[in-house]
Amino acid sequence: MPDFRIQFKVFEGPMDLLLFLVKKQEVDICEVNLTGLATQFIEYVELMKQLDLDQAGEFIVMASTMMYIKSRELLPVSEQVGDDDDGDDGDPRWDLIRRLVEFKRFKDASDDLQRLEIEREKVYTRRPGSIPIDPLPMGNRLEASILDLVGAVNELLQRVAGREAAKGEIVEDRWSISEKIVAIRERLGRVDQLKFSGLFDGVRSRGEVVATFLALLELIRLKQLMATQDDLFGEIEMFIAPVEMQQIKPEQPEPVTT
Amino acid sequence: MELKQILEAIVFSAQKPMSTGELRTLLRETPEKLPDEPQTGEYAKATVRAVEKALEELAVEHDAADRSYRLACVGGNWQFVTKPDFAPWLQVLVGAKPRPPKLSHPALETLAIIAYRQPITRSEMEQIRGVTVDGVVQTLVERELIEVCGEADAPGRPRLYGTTQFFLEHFGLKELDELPAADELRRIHVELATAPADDSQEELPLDNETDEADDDPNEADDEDDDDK
Amino acid sequence: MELKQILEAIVFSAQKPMSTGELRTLLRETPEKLPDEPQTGEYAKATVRAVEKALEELAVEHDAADRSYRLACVGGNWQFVTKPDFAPWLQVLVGAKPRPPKLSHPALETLAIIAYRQPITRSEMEQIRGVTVDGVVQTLVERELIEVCGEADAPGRPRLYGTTQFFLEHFGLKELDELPAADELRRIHVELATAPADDSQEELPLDNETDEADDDPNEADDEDDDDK
Repeated sequence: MPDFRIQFKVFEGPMDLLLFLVKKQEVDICEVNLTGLATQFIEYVELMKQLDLDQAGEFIVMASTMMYIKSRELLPVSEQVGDDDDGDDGDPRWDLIRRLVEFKRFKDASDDLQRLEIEREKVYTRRPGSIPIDPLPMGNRLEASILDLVGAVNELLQRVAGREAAKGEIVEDRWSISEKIVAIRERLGRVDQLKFSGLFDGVRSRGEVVATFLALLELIRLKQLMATQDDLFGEIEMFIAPVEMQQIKPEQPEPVTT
Repeated sequence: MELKQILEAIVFSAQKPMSTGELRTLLRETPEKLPDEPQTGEYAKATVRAVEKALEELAVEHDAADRSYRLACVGGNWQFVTKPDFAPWLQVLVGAKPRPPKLSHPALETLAIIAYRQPITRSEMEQIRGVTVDGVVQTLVERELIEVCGEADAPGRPRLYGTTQFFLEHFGLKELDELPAADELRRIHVELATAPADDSQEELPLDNETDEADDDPNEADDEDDDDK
Repeated sequence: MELKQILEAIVFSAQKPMSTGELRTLLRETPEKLPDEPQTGEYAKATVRAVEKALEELAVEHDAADRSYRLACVGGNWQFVTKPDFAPWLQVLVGAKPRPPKLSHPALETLAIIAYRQPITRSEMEQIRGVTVDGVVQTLVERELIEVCGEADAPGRPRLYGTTQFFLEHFGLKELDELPAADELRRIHVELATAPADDSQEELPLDNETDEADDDPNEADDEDDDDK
């Protein structure tokens, strides 16, 4: 007897109980022995009344339907299939079966929903804290800053490296910074000023680019050379600094004919 | 540059899921707002359909790439989501998801009825479930899973209920048609409504299936696992 | 499940870039915090080296996949970033510039000097730039691109400045050695100081050509476009 009490608490209504009873018969819903089902259902409801359980109202309504079905002493359901001339619609048997089928489907559907709910809980949506744009290459920032010069140099280096790779030859890296210092000074001796971009035009190897650039930086650092810009984004131009501004004279290597 | 790639980059970077409408608007507005980026003009006239198609293709590509994440459409909004296998680490990383308590069985059952038969009145729900649904319906409304979506053309003009956008999100569904067995369950409504006497024949073959579907929810889970 | 996939899912979902150390900690803590997920134990003992290797492999995979985003290590922290081509749309998406205003020209110059020559004093910067740098240095400190990193062993013990972690992030660098031509440029100081006149043996027939110097700065730009 106490198990019944437990069972009642689990059933969420008469449909739930009916479905449980159908399952106990272990047959297809449409093959279920309705009379037996009705008998069992009424027994349960009687028990509920004895146990004085709440929420029995819905069960009692259903119980009256079951009693009506029972009282008609129905034939087994299977024999009724296809025999729809006397209007299944009003037949409480069919009505009940249909409701049971429908109810079971929704019960299954609610299991599916529960499965989806559990699955969804394991899924995390990407929500980046900020918009992660790849940092732009430095060369795309302000023109004519030292960082941009560096960026430009880097591009040159890559281009030269690509050229070397394409040719399949490796240019021997013989350029030194001191040589380039001399070369830049010489060129600036011939022209008053020189544009930054012009410095690298004939340069052939990565080593040479680096040497040229470092020479330039060093000349600027030693104030032998001045870099100016007409405007913020203008091309950098270089010229020899007035002698009095020059601090150190680097040792001059042997000049070379050009 | 392809439309597909642009959409991917946007959905990838967005801090919230994006609808095709929002994506299209963004494509249209970008050249207007950034006249210095002429290359963006090319994509300004992409139709919603083209956007949708591109996203669907992307989702297929990502599924094929079989990474730890995929592109998903939930409730009409596109988002990148991780696959369930990695949930433990992400739970430790971002903390457990702030979710209200799981839905009870009666709530889930009622919700299933509403989801498949919407718009639906309270008494129609009760007819199927065989019990009153007042409390449950209120809970579902409070949880914003369902909402009143009209009035039935019946005595007393009872309210009609339907599921919300949040319902789709809560269950990770793209649209209502993605509900499991939606074609069967949602069609029944029509059949019953239009030809109530008709379905005694049709019911039988379907019943076999339904009945054999025992209540083991793990079966479906296993199948899911195979997909991973 | 592979370590690689787990790391991918984590970096993918994290709201901030993740260091290898943080990732390793997360791998170790997950089975401790979630004893119900025994499968996570397997990865608890992954070494920093293993994590790093996995991430590097992932980055290569993503590069090969050639999507609109890639896995990048910025300032030692791993994150997925979208490629620059898509910046216009993302800029409109957030409704603002994705970055603070660009650094001024003098600020960039000073920053470059500091980056390549750190640690460096203010007067050394001024020596190179030929103007005072007070305001600029202050701006750079406020923008957290540089910071005081010591005192010079000189009269008045002037402060030494160096770049910050944020500097690396701002410029998308993994480490200082990734500065363009960093190895050569950062070494120059030493070379010049120790052997300034060392290498006068040979001179350059190339200088002739260099002199012809056409000033077309667009050349580099064109090549840039080809890369895209």
